Amino acid sequence: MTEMMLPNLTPAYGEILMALGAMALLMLGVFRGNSSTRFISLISAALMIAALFITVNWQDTAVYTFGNMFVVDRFTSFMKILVLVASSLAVIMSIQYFKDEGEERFEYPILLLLATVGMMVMISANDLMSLYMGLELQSLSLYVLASIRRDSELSTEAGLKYFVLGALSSGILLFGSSLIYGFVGSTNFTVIGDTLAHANEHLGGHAPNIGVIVGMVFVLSGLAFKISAVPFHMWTPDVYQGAPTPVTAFFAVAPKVAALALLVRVLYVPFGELSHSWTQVIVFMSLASMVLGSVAAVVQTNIKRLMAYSSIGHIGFALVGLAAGNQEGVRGLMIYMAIYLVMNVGTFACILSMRRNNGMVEEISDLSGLVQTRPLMAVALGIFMLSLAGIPPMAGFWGKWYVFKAVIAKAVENPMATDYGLISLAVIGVVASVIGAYYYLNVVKIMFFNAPEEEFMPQKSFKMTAIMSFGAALMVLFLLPQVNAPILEYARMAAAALIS
Amino acid sequence: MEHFPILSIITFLPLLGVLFILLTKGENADRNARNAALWVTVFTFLASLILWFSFDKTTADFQFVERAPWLGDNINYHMGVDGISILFVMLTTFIMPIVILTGWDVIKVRVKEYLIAFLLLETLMIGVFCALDMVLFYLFFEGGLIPMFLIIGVWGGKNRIYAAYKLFLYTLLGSVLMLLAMLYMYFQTGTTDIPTLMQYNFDVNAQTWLFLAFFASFAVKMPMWPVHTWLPDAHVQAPTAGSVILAGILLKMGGYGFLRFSLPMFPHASVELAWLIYSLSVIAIIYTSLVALMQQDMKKLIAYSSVAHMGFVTLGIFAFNTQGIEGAIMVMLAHGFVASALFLCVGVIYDRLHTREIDRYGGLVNIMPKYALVFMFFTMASVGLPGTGNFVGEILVLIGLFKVSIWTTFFAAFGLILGAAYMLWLYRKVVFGELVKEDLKTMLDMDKREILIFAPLVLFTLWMGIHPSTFMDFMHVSVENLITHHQAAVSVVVDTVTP
Amino acid sequence: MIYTFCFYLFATVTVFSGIMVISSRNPVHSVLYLILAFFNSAGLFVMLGAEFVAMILVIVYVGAVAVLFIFVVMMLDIDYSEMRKGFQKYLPIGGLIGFLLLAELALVGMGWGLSGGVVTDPATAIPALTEMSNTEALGSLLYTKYVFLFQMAGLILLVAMIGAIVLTHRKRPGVKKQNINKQVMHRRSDAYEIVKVKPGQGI
Amino acid sequence: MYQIIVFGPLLAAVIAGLFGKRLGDKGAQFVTCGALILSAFLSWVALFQVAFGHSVEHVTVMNWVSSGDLNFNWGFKIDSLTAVMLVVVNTVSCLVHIYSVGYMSHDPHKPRFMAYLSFFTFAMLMLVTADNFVQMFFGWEGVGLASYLLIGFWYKKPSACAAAIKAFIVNRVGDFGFALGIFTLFMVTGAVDFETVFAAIPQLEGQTIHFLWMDLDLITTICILLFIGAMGKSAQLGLHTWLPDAMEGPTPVSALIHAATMVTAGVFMVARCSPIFEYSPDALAFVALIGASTAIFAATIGTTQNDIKRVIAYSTCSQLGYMFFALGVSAYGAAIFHLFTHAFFKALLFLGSGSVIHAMSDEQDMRKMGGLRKKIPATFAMMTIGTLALTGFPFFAGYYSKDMIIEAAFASGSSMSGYAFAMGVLAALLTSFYSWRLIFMTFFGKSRASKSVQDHVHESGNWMMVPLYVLAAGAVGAGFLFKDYFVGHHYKDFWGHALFLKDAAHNVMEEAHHVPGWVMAAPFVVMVTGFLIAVYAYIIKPETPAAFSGTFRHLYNLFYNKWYVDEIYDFLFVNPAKKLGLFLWKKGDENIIDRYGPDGAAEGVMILARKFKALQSGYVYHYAFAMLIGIAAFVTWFVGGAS
Amino acid sequence: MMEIGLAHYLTVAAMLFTIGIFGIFLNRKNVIIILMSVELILLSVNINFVAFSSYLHDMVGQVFTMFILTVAAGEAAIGLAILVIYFRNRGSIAVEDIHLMKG
Repeated sequence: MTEMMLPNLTPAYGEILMALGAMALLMLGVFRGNSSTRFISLISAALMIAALFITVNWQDTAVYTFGNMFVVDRFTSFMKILVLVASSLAVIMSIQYFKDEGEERFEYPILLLLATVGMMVMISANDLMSLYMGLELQSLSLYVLASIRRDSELSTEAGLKYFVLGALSSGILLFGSSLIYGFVGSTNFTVIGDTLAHANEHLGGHAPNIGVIVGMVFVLSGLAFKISAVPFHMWTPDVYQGAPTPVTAFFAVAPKVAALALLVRVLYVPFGELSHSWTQVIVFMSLASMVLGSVAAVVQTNIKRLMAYSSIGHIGFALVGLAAGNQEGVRGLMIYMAIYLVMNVGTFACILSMRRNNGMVEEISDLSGLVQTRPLMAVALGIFMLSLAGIPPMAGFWGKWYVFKAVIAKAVENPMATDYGLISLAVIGVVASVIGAYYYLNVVKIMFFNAPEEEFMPQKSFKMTAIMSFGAALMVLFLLPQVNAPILEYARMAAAALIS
Repeated sequence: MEHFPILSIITFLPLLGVLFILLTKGENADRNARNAALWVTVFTFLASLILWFSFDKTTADFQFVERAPWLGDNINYHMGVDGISILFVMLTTFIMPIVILTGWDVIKVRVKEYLIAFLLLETLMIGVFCALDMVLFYLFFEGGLIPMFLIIGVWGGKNRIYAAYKLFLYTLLGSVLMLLAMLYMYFQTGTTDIPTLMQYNFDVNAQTWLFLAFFASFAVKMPMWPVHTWLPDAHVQAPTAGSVILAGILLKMGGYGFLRFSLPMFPHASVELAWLIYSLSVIAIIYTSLVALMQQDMKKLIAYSSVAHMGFVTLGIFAFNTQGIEGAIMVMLAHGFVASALFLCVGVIYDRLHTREIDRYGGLVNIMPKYALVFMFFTMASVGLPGTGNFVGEILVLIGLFKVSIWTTFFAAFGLILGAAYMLWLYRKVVFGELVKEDLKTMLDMDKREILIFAPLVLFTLWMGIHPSTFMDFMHVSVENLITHHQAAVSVVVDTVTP
Repeated sequence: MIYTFCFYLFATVTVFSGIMVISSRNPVHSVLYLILAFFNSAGLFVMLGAEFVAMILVIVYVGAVAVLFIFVVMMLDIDYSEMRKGFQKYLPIGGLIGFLLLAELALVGMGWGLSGGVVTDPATAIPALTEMSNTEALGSLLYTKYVFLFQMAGLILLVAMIGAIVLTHRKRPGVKKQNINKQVMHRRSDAYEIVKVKPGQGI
Repeated sequence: MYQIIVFGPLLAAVIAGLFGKRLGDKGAQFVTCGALILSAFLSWVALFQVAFGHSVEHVTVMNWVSSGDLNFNWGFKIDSLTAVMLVVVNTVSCLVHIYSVGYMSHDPHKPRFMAYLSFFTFAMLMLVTADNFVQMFFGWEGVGLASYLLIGFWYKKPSACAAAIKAFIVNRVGDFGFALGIFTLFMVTGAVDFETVFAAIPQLEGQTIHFLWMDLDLITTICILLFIGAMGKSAQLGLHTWLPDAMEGPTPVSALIHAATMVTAGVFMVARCSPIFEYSPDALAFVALIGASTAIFAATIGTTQNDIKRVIAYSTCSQLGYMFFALGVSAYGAAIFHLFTHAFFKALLFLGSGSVIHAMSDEQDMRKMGGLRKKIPATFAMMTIGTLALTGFPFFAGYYSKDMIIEAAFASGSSMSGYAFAMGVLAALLTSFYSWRLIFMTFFGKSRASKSVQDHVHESGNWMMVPLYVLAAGAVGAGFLFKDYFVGHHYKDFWGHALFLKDAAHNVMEEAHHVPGWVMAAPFVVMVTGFLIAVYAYIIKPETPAAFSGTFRHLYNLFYNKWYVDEIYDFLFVNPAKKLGLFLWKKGDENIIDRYGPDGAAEGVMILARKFKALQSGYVYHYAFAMLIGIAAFVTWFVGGAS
Repeated sequence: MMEIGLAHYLTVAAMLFTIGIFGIFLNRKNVIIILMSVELILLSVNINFVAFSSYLHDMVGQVFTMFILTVAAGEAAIGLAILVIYFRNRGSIAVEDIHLMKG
């Protein structure tokens, strides 16, 4: 072993910073106890922001390191920015909540930080092994976070369900990885991709080995669990409802973005050659998610559960972009997730403000007449709901616009052979969005049309109000080229980085 | 943007009003908000008069064009008006002050929000008619649903929630299909620019699907039979001002859409599927007229009559000739005035007695002669009496249509008889007769504000009926151009398909 | 021949233990079967030439994880008599789907071959035993090429640790604990107070 | 000048209508009457300028609509036909205005009434002066509106409101045909102004149009469509039902609108369209058929009615039938002539009956009258003059015009001439009978009114009587004075090109002068017969009618109930429309469209949502199972697909 | 079938995998069994990896197995921790009782 050189660490500075920071903060927390939670939280958020800047500055072409297991390119940068923004906001949003609940735990921000490291590794993974390790770092943290209110029956039940099913999904993913490894002979994405391409080229019309496809399906299913796509979605409502609200807020965005990024990379880099096969799976998942997410939410009364179904539906829409199987689709997916992030964080900021004297409330009916008691919050939440519903001119519409644009483009690429599968996907998708609009509107209806109920306690944290207002403003102002251009442009470059 | 961005100013001026209203505080907040809203809408109208007077009627090109990069990928902020859309812009800016006045002292709760909703709606409605980019159009088109949803839901009647949902989801369902079609077109042509797309020849098979997708949206918006059922509910539940906007302007978006998209962009499909439009329109006219005949609720009756009138609009548009299309535009404009006025008429007595049930009224002429006169005028206008704008529109539509399909005209004209029947029946039940009901005896005749609201409507209805050229001169060139283009496109397609 | 025999022995016992893990009435038995399964799998690993992994399996799994399971099973005072009802309810349909999956996976396994799309000259080939033992080979890779993953594993274990503590560790109010710091820092002045008492007045 | 004639009444109407309160009753009456007197005067001037001066005036006021190749103006075409109509309309209208001052003296809404009347006059003038079909349609509908307003003038009476609506709607049915006729004309000629259209017609002869699953002769179709409009307006058989009901309006209205002017619009229109009708013998035959049938049909009903105004209304209906079959046999001049004379004597009869009603404290039932001869002699005299004119007593106006029609019918070679002639003579018999019946029941015998009413019977004031005198003069002299111009030797000079004859050599009017003697005598004979029957039945043996109606109960009921046309219409159209409306609303909209459309979809979504909710059971093993199913399905899909 | 090939190992792994999954969804009473089933699944994966590693002559499979084992240990720890607190709250670890949240 002569070449005992240190691998190139530059691409992973963000992760390293956060990991080291987490450990330092952990020590601080151990010595200072739970009273330092606020401080640790803020530092965690600061670390994330710092990591974000490190990530943002990475504008070069793809760089591989750690034996090609870790990749950094524009795509990872984009997704990492999303994850970091979501995570840091989740940390910030949690401060007041745990304080009010009297359950401040300094481990909370640290776990969140570590989970975020896991996500960043996931995003950068270029090997089945780094994929798995990142995923598990994230998942294990999330299991703990879900049940962090250990005296709450709901929280522990959520943690348990999440754990059991999460472990099963990891098992499935691993089984798939093993098949891929066995049938291709490598775990590295680039190598797998090259090998399959090579095989395709040389074997002519031969179908790729069924083992690879089955392996891929398993991996895909494992990842589908993380993004809660139907039929691997069933944990979502229960966990969202049971987990403490800030945790749910975190769950709703960052892990989804990370897992989706991973899914995209897995599908395009190693299995780009098999796109014909995985498109079918993705189309099914996308369809089922959109329909289920839209329909099942109609009868929900708990707003966190509602958001769970909503997230299922949204993942369905995001997958539409993936189903398109082209660069445009990936771009749409990224734009979708960026907008989804703001909508969800904003919505949860509102949900976290739903507090009365006897604690948090989370029934939709508690919002009754909100516009008269807390107009600002009502308007903000209204905007988020409309945006989630995808009603123009809110930003949520643009997310849908870009994914559907991609799928339509793909469906009609060749005018002779219009892909009716994709067109029906688009049609069912928009119909599902109409159904979905019903329950988002229901929230608006309750806030605006119904008679007011007991007022919520005023939101003490200025940060929350700021997140709420800023998010809402962003949803509307996405229209302006000054706001949307950077996102659109960056997403384009990011997608181009992944798919040439 | 090499010149003064007048269209953007008109479009977004109402938002300034929103800002003012948000800033009003204190005891007189409501009053100040009302004044702010009124003045802003009046200013918007005055600003739109600049369009009116500096419009060049001799060209079919889009005028006052503004263009700025927006979303990249060839999607631009592109505004402009031609001889067709300018009329709708004017209609909108004209109706808005009236709408604001309508709710002047009727709306007592949440006044500021109420006004904000209407001002937002105005921006979106003007935007629809000015937009020259599909995406921009869609944005305004759909965005209008939000304030309308709130207007019905917050200030509406008993069953307002149902109505608001029905309006919203129904329309949304229609337009998402249109959205897909737009995406298809965007992909096919690489642009969403409406003037460019109007020149593009889409594949014949694709046209059919695209047409149907757009049709889904516009048919719901019109509304055409059998997707009309949201309209009566929405009208009945909406506050008077909401009904006025709905009948006056929102319904026109469907017709405008047909003119702006369906005809020029899918000429072949529109010809192929004209039979569908004809059948649905004719059914709409007869069916809804018959239904209107049996209504017990004034607003519902007028709502059904709107459906019937919109049937004439679609018939006219799909006659594909000058008379038909110009007539359709005239019907839309006239209906904008007349249906608005009729809803206002209902509103006048609703404000006094808080019921819209026809049977609760009777003999109003005894105590409200001014009201009776105004109501009579608009009843007659709605019936399509010559001398009113409706007549000009309807006769043109029918004349145009007659050239194309005698049968359709036959049935459509039949609707005129039924139209007379239900409107006169309504008028008789409400206004004529002995004044026997106790609670009616104390009702006051229209006050100054109400007269002020009605006067311009009466004036314009007559103006349109007697000297329609004022309005029609704007559209001639554009409509002619539309038809020429349409015919050329159809013949091209036929040429390529036949061999 | 002996290889075949060993394989079938280990394989059969592993699968049997697996079945027993999920079907035993008593969780303690399940754990024990799990341990049996681990042992036999370790046997299979050895047969495949992966001694180190086999060893780890026995040491880490049997020694740590399985024992942890036993601890927990014992700790949670569970009423076993209530267990194991309704197992059969979903068996038919579940079994059908399960066996379908199994059959398919087996079918897939049959299709393996060193041809076509398979990388035939691996980047990290197993060195010949003469050259380097399995353990050595693993070690030489683990801290060089896979140091990144190794660090990640460390983080994961850290999370596991934090998680376990966060969730289960709690301060019991009644329990007295030794606080060394406090003891060391203890000063006389903390315990004593010199009070000058004026005569005749008392305290 | 023509602007003043036409727009004067409009201005008056607007002033009286909008500012009636401020002007006061007197002011409104002054303004409207003044305007009408001026118009009437100018109309006579116009008649002399145009008809006797042999000129045709074209006035374009302004462009109305121009859309593509469709272009029409607000404009006047004043030829002899128009001039005659102007005179009729304005004269009668002017007299009615004046009459109304007296008649409506007790009504609280005088300004409104006067405004309506003036507005009506304006609309009627627009109709007759139109130089294109659309403007004619404007007037056409305008008079419909005015008629509606005036019939419903006493809005408190439910029957008046119902009658008003009925009038409007039945007229709309006619307008429907008229409008379709205009559309067809535009389609085939590309224009709607009279000049162009008429010029284009000869080229269209023999062309067909596909309509009603048939290839129909183009011109015949156009004519029949136009004629449907005329039927509506002129209350011809089938669309006549509104006219008797229209008597709910104040009597001056009946006189003006429902006797003298509006109802004759149809006749005017057909005459105006003679250049079209002439090219379709079938259409003319149809016109004649309907006209003749109406004449006899209305007359039969007239014999049994007891309401004094209704009798006259049916009489009007019947007389309009005469006019139409005159048109139908190409005797346009005769038709217009009868229109002209009829305007005088029928207005006279109506106003006279108004005077009677006025005298009888608003009683209209003849069975409660009687013996008024002595109490209101002037009215009696006027009514008698009117009756003589109506029945065609020699040298009265009706004699010239009606006999002319009957003779023309006989003389024409039309396929309908025999029928028309027979019906005309028969109707003349009935006319004579019911007219005299009216006179006898009202003015002769013993009074059957209550005591209080009898005490109040009085002659009307001068505001009412003077118009009667003027009209009576017309009823006596109009026929004699104008017969040469309208139907006689000066026919061609007088009409110029206003009335068109395809075969100019074959002039029916010319030939009508040369019919056999018995034909000439027939109307007179039947008139006398009718008179004698009436004398016998109502003076000599007053119990005869009761006995007669007893014997011929069914026939009597048929006539008395107006041949049950209203009931048939109710059964055929009105009730089904209502039922269908209700059905479409409740079943169509609510039970089908909404139920399976939006509500159904919503319900479906809800059901599905509940299913999904049930699937989300909360049990981990269900969740795991779902994942297993998913995986197994995907794997099966690919493994199955591969093998 | 005398020669033991890769397919044999894969079949054993597949059987274990299936058993593991069965354990998760057929089990009604005891969450611990589920955790053990997860371990079975991971074991099956490990068998796969090692078998492939051996037949591919590639170390990566074994390295992967190492990491899986490590992670599995951590996973088990956390799983059991959650189980313990759950039991503290509810006094039961019967799978059927875990349905406070549903719908």
